[in-house]
Amino acid sequence: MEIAGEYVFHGPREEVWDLVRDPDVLSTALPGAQKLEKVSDQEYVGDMNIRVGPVSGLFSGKLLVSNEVPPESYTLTVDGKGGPGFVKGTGDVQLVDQGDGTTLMKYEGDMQIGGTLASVGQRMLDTVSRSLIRQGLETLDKALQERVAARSEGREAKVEAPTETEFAAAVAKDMAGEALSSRWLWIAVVVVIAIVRGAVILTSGRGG
Amino acid sequence: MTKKYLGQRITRNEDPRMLTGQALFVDDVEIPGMLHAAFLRSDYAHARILSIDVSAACNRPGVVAVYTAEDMGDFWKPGPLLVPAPRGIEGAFFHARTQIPMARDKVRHVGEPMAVVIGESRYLAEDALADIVVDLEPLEAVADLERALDPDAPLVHDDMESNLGSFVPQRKGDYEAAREQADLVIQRRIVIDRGAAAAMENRVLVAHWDAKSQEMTIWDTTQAPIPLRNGLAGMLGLAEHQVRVIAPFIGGAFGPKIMMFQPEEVLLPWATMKLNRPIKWIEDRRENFVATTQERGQIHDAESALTKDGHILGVKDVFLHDSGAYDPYGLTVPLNSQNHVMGCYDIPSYYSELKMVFTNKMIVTPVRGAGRPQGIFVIERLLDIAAKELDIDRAELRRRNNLQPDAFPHNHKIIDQAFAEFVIDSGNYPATLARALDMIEYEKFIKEEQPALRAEGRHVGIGVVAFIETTGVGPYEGARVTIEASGKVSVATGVGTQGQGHFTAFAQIVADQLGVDVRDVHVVTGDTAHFHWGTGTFASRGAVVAANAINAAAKGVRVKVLKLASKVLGAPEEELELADGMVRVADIPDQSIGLGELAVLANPMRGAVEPGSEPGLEATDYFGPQYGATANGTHAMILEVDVETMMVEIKRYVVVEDCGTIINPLILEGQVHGGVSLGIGNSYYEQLVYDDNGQLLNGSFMDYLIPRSTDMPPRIEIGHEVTPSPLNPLGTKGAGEAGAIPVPSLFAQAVEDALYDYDLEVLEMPLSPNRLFELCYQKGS
Amino acid sequence: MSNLKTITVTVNGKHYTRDVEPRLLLSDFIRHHLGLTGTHVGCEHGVCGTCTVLFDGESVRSCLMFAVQSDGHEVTTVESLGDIDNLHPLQEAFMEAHAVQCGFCTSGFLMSLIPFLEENPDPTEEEIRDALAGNLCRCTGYQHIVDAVKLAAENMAVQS
Amino acid sequence: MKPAAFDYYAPSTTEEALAYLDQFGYDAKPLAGGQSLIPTMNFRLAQPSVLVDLNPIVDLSYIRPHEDGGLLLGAMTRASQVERDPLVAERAPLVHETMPSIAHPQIRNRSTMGGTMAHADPAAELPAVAIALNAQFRIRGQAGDRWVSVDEFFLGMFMTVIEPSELLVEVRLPPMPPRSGWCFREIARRHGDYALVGVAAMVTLDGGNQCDQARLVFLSVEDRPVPARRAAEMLQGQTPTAEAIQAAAETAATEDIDPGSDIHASASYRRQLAKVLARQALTQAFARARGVA
Repeated sequence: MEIAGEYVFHGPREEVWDLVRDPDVLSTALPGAQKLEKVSDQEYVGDMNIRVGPVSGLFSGKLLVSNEVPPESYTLTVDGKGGPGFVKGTGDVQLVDQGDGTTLMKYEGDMQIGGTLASVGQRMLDTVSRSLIRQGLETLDKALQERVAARSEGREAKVEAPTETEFAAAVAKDMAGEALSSRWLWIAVVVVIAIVRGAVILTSGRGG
Repeated sequence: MTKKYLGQRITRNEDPRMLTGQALFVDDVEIPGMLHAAFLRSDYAHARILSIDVSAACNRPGVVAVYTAEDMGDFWKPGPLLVPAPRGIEGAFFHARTQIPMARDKVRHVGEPMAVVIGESRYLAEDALADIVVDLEPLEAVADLERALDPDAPLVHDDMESNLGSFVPQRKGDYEAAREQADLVIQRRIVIDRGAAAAMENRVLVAHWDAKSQEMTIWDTTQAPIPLRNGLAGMLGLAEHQVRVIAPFIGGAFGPKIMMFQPEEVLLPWATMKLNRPIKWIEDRRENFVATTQERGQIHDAESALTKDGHILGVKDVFLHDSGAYDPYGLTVPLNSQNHVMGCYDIPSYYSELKMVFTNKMIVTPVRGAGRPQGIFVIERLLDIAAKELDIDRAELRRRNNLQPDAFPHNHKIIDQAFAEFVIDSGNYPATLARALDMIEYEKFIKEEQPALRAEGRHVGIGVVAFIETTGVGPYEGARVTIEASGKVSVATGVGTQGQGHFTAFAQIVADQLGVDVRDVHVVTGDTAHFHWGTGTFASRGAVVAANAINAAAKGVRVKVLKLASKVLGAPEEELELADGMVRVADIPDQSIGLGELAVLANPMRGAVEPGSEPGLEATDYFGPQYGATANGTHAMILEVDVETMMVEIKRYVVVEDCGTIINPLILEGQVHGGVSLGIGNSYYEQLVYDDNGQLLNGSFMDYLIPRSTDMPPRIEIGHEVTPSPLNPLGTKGAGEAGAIPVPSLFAQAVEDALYDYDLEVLEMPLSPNRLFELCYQKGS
Repeated sequence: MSNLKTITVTVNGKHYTRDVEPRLLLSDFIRHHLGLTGTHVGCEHGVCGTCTVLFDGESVRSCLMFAVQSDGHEVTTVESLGDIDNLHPLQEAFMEAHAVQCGFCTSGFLMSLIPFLEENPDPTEEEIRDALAGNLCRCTGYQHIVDAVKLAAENMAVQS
Repeated sequence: MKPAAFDYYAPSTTEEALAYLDQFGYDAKPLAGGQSLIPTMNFRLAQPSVLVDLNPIVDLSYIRPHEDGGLLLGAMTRASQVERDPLVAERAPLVHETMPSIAHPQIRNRSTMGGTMAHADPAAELPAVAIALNAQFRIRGQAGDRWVSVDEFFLGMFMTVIEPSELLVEVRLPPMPPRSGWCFREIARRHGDYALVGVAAMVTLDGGNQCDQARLVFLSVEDRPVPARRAAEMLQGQTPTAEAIQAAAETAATEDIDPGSDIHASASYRRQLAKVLARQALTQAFARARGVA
């Protein structure tokens, strides 16, 4: 599965760089991430209890950062495994300073999904991954803006995990004004989560 | 012999049990103390196994044992090559790489077993699967047939130089010369994708080793109980008579259940001996999609050379056949494809190259049709394209090339799946074609109805496609027929039954031979305790090979009956007749004796059985055909495409089939209906979608679409032609797979005809509305 | 097994009290705990209809219910219809029309059709096909099943 | 395919159910019809540690007329009850028309009104219909009830505004204005399958036979049911001619939705289907509003 696109972050490039390399931010911004530890500067390991509606599963994953050119670009390799299957992928991420205080992120990656996830989750894979990429990244952009605001106000940034419903609600609200045809940014961790979450869908019957 | 039952629409003997829930299926077997197995299967299509840690799983309450390949010791070995490669074809080769009981060093397809948990319930065993820790090193997988032959492609089998598992060139005449002479040469690439057999019953197995009696009983959803018994006995170091394999009622099979030894079939008998407790394994539907064999994937580069008046001078076909990760079933499927390309036509020259390719996907073995639909698709598509190019009516083009009724036996002069020259025994192809055209009112449709519909803006198309089916191959089947003291007759044969109505069709044959009521004939199939010799139910052979063996055995009993009755009744044999369960002197109805009474006399409690004779009214006989009988038929359909949505509706469906002598038209029609429904699935609904990494993307009934009642034509109208086969006394030919074979080519032709204004050429199967949309609106994508 | 719940359920008019794990599927309960093996299981994800039974008189997929949910309710399976020597008219019609091949999906069809025919004693062919659409059959291509339902409707109308 | 173990509670009142949900939080799932949840559990993709079975709560199963001419549907009302109910046929004919498209009778006999909404499958029919009908949802927590408009209810794939400690207890369908028309259409690979695309349409004409209001909602195109807002705006105040309908359908398919691709349908095929279905549904709905269909 190929994933590619771009997105504008509302903050300077260095801030975006710091944000996407900060496991604390990532784990709080993404509900279900139980831990995300920095093993080294290039490697993170984490457990995530992924939940999409009734669907849930415990995944452990590894994230490797390589080809780093701060704050311009890096390559991410992810490897996640859990009861429902596995996700494996590599992506190249590029951050472009747009000169107006925003940062353009371009991303391009290829993702392999296997196991039950792949074999019974196809009906919604595309939809869910897009939807969850959107939700996860909107939240990250918020965290970014909070950091920027906190800095200008000379206070500590508050990074608080929203509840899953708040998370979704906030995203949905933000979404209302957005042009529907635009594509959303991508960070590998988020995509792993998004896809893992997205892929776990099936159902034959109807109604809960 | 009177023909009271043969050819009649006899309702089935087995139905009351099935309809009331009293028929025994394997999962109905309950044995006290029985354990349940669950398999840990690979999520990866290709990966090296670094380690498997089962300790946590072993410690889970309710888990009795967890086994991996390591635990199997010397018992671990690759399965047998079920069908060897044909010999004597110049330039041909075949590399046997058969499936293994559990992956040891590496996994080669998603679903390959890596460990088995045996627990007190299936629920608990599945819980424990999550406790097993497998360390795998993922390898690049190869799923695409052409990619698999790239020099740098990853190797499915490390010990091979490439993924090319087999190469079989066959030639008849001189195609290149024919091509030189031709007015028209058509070249196309044709792609056919995979589908599933998807019997409603998944595979199920119960293995029970009784240490005290030293007997192994295995209930198995197999199409081949006797070979399974023989093989397992050898592997387990037991005498064949210590192993009993029972294939009770089977909930549909359609090919994959002939495969042996499936990994589970090897593991359960082994484990029951180790644990000394009965074990059941029920394949679930998700497993069925990744762990039961599949079929159909091929890519053909085909061409035909024709004269301008539409006579085929020659055909060339170079094709890749997807074998999946192993090739236990040899070349049966691709050889069938190679054979059926010549179909029912007189083709003077033919050159074909079969290349069997290993991929990191589930193993391919026959599925209802077994390579034939692909071969027929190739030739029928080439003919359709030629008809357009030459502006000759499709039906007329077929008529011009048909083998004629006086052409038989016709030798196609290549080697067939039974490794003999492919000889067609009999047939009347122009007759089935003409009848089908007549039934669907072809001329009227083309000349009157279709132009009117097109004028209304509707897209309604017609298709007519002819086909052959090689059936009833050897080596042999056997049967024992016994008249019991009750006057009822019991029949035992080795083939298994998966819904074909054997309990009735076989009973009809015996009832006619012995003059008894068809309901008084009790047939046992698929139990090795009842009959020792045989091969199995495959290749549309039950009604040919087994039925003729049964007929022969029943005749043997008839001879004994007449001999004894002649003595008892004091009348010459030629004056005796068998009817209503009695033997009577033809002119004197009072002078008679019941068969039961006669059976008692034949098995006396005192006195002596005459030297040179046997006790009882019983006979065992066998039948092995000289070569396979070839059935044929023509299908025709009218369908409408909604060009806005690309949804297709089949309006009419006509089948004219010729399977030789008909034993029971009711059952035959049922077989045809079922075959057609699978064919419709193969044409428009069913496709196993794999991604480039060998992951199956639609492994459930939600996404793998089997036709429902509302997807079938309103009625399948059936006409019969009867050209009895000269190869067996009953004159039968097989009919089990026929219904499925021509449907994809028929569907393609009718869709093209319906979409006449879209300049569409269908060179692939299956289609879908989405694919039709792409073909019509997004050309080139 | 821990966590057992005691349930009392009426199956084919007979009362059963059993201890079951909450996760036990109704289909497994019927087949393996009660031994009523006429109900078959084909997919366990609610598509094939093979496991159809009546729950308080209405057709349901028994693989999409838990046995605990049947506590205090009434379940009807194929075994409640006719027996071998005395088939229900619907079963008789299935035999007459050759609507059975391997017989695996058959119970599910019968149990879907019983309430259907009660509600629609004189169905059209189209209504019949719609009613059959929730059950998969791989053998028959459905045509003989459609014929059987028509025949059953006729015969049942004559009898009533 | 057997589900993982869970604890099971079968409360007979909503209060009791809410207490369990509050106690177990995200670990608990309410079990309504179970026709989506149980297959997910059978695949072990859902492994809730607690199930709170709502089926014994008989108080939640009802279809009642509302004094304003609309309807109140209890969350545990089965789809098959809705399908057969004459009051639904009269007051919410769009719902009545939709019901046979939902899976198969065996599923509808278990599936519930509330379960379908709360599960929020973007391919489900009734959520789209609820938007077309401007439904309202009564959500109950231990602190009391709150009403949520359908426009705010669905958040994404399987996501709604219902908190884990809350239950959807009632769906209110407002009355249909006079001179209204309705239509539900979907295209599925096979009868009863999830639709490749579906659409629910509700339109109202004014005294001059012009479109007073149109609601057109797609299912199976994104992560939630999607109202075609631009198309609706285009129709408002217009005479619903074939041309106007065609233009609205094209706008709906190209601008109002952003469909995804899967193994059954590409995004562009979905747009094509959306266009065709929108045209058909609007045509039929306007005809009904005029009383000619």
